[in-house]
Amino acid sequence: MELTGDKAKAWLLNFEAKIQEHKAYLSDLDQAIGDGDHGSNMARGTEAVKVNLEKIAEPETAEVLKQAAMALISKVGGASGPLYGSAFMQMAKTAKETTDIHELIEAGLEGIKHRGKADVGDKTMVDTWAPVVEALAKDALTNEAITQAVDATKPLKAKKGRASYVGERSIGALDPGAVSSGYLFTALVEEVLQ
Amino acid sequence: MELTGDKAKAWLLNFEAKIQEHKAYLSDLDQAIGDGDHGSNMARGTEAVKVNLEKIAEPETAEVLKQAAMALISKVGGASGPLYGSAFMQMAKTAKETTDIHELIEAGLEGIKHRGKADVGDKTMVDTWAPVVEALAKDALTNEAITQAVDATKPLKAKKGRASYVGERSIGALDPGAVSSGYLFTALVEEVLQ
Amino acid sequence: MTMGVVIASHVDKIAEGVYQLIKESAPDVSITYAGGTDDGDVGSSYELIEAAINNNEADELYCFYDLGSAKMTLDMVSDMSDKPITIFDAAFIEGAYTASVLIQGGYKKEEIDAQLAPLKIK
Amino acid sequence: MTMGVVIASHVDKIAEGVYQLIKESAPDVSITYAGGTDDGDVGSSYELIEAAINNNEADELYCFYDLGSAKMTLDMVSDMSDKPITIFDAAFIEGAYTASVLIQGGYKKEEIDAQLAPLKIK
Ligand SMILES: Nc1ncnc2c1ncn2[C@@H]1O[C@H](COP(=O)(O)OP(=O)(O)O)[C@@H](O)[C@H]1O
Ligand SMILES: Nc1ncnc2c1ncn2[C@@H]1O[C@H](COP(=O)(O)OP(=O)(O)O)[C@@H](O)[C@H]1O
Ligand SMILES: [Mg+2]
Ligand SMILES: [Mg+2]
Ligand SMILES: [Mg+2]
Ligand SMILES: [Mg+2]
Repeated sequence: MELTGDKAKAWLLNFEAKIQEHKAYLSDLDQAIGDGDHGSNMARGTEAVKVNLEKIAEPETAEVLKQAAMALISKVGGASGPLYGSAFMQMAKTAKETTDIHELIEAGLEGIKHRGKADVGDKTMVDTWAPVVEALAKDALTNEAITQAVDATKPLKAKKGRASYVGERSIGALDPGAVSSGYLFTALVEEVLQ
Repeated sequence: MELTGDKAKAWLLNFEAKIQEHKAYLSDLDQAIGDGDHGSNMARGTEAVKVNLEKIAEPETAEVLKQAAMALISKVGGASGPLYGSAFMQMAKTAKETTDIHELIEAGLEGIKHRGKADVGDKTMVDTWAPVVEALAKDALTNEAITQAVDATKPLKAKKGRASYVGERSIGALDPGAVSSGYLFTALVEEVLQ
Repeated sequence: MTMGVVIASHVDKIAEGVYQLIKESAPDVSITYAGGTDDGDVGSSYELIEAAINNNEADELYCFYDLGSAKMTLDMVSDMSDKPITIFDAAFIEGAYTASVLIQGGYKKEEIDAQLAPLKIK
Repeated sequence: MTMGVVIASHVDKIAEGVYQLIKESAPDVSITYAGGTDDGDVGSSYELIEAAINNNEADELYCFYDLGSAKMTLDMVSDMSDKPITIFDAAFIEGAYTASVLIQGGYKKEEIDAQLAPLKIK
């Protein structure tokens, strides 16, 4: 499946809407095991993405992804800023070679891993991205698969980011970045894959 | 030799005058191996000592020493505050038992060591106080002995306080706290021992 | 026994800022702070540190400091105080953050001490 | 090759305060800082950290950060910058103070790195 410029833009605007809708929930999740700002961070960041994208009249995939990266890098303010920012920056670079969705999201995952040094099982957004990449490889990304990946962060003990400070006490809580990544991929299913 | 209340007061007022006179020099010494505030710290502290002592009409040794301690503890603002403060507090306590100068200064040295955990040779004020205590034990405290102790801090490498950060580079410099302690004991010679 | 955190810095802005940083992740922990001299200069103040210790609502206090002379002042205040006070020679901000978050998480003293041990650098 | 220090904190007051603390003992070292988000909230800002790196007059930079997300932002800026930049996983204030004082003292890179090694806690 190809990610055209128009679809990329629709995807990210849908993501923005979902983040705004669940802003308080994301911050509540972050309050439990972090500092309680993931919702407002992502709301600020995706709002800036929206502003950047609305300026683009004829969207081109790499440019859309790059504008999203720049907005997230400069406006999020938390760890999720450089992480999502690196993901979209890698996707933008890759989009110059291919617009295949699986390859793009895989590049995004590499960007996150490069920046945050987290692995699968560390209870971070990587735990959403990695199974999504696998599902996309088999052309089998569904909302159920996404929910399953997100929920699977619950029993994990956080090993990266602020949640790692609470150690054992992070067990049983959803990872906020995994949840916001879930919205990103639900938006992808809605705007691009369906 | 006994430290009467009047002599104690005269001693500390003389010390204050010496500190004010050499304020800039003490700060310069501290700029070389520390943060450049020892002169202003001690000036502020001894100024407060003076204010406290001037309120005492009939000086009593323990009370004079205690007032000095309180002023130094609350007004110096640098490491020398708790150090000189602990010295005078120990002296004030000891003065309830004896006003023998050797025993008082020895108690002061113990106060400094308890607070700062420094030993002889660490390039601190202890390197002035320790030889002074020895000289007092032999009733042989002179200005020469004081100068010799102070100067002997030059070749040492700082192991405590801010100067310890510059390590090797502290070698060759006088320790500011050793120098200010030198003034304290020169004032003692002038007002009490002579 | 509730546990609280005391922050002692040489600079008023650092103390306030560390408080701000930590409160976000430990909103229910009693955290008090003292920074700089009475006049707002760089240094430490017996009165301000004493007030931070007295005003802390917890039964038992974990204290963190930036440089050695704030430790000596903490020591003096601690000698005069009845509260159980532990002064940690840990990385200042990282130690205070770790302790606060763990107290917020309801961890026991032994567990907190174990987490702080690798942060000891002074 | 002159060496400079960059301070990156999650809080503007902490960054300013650390600068104030360090400048007293390292008046001749180029020290720049960035704290908080663009809006002055707790967090980190790419623009502010980039500016702190660009505005530092030294040829080679030693960077210190308080919590991990400031490190990631430093990392990103460093990827984009031509200056030689080392990000130290050292105790934040203690590491920045040590490095600055040693640079002020004219120590060489190897000696400074050796002094910073025991402060590594992240
Ligand atoms: N090193 C890391 N690698 C991958 N993801 C991380 C890492 N650190 C944090 N995260 C993600 O970032 C989320 C928190 O983001 P946010 O609250 O915006 O930042 P902050 O923790 O700086 O306040 C976490 O829930 C986690 O998913
Ligand atoms: N641990 C210590 N034990 C004894 N003396 C010390 C110690 N630390 C510092 N000093 C003394 O304090 C002096 C510095 O005092 P000052 O400049 O007023 O404080 P600060 O270093 O906090 O700025 C040093 O020159 C040294 O003599
Ligand atoms: Mg957060
Ligand atoms: Mg945050
Ligand atoms: Mg000083
Ligand atoms: Mg000082």
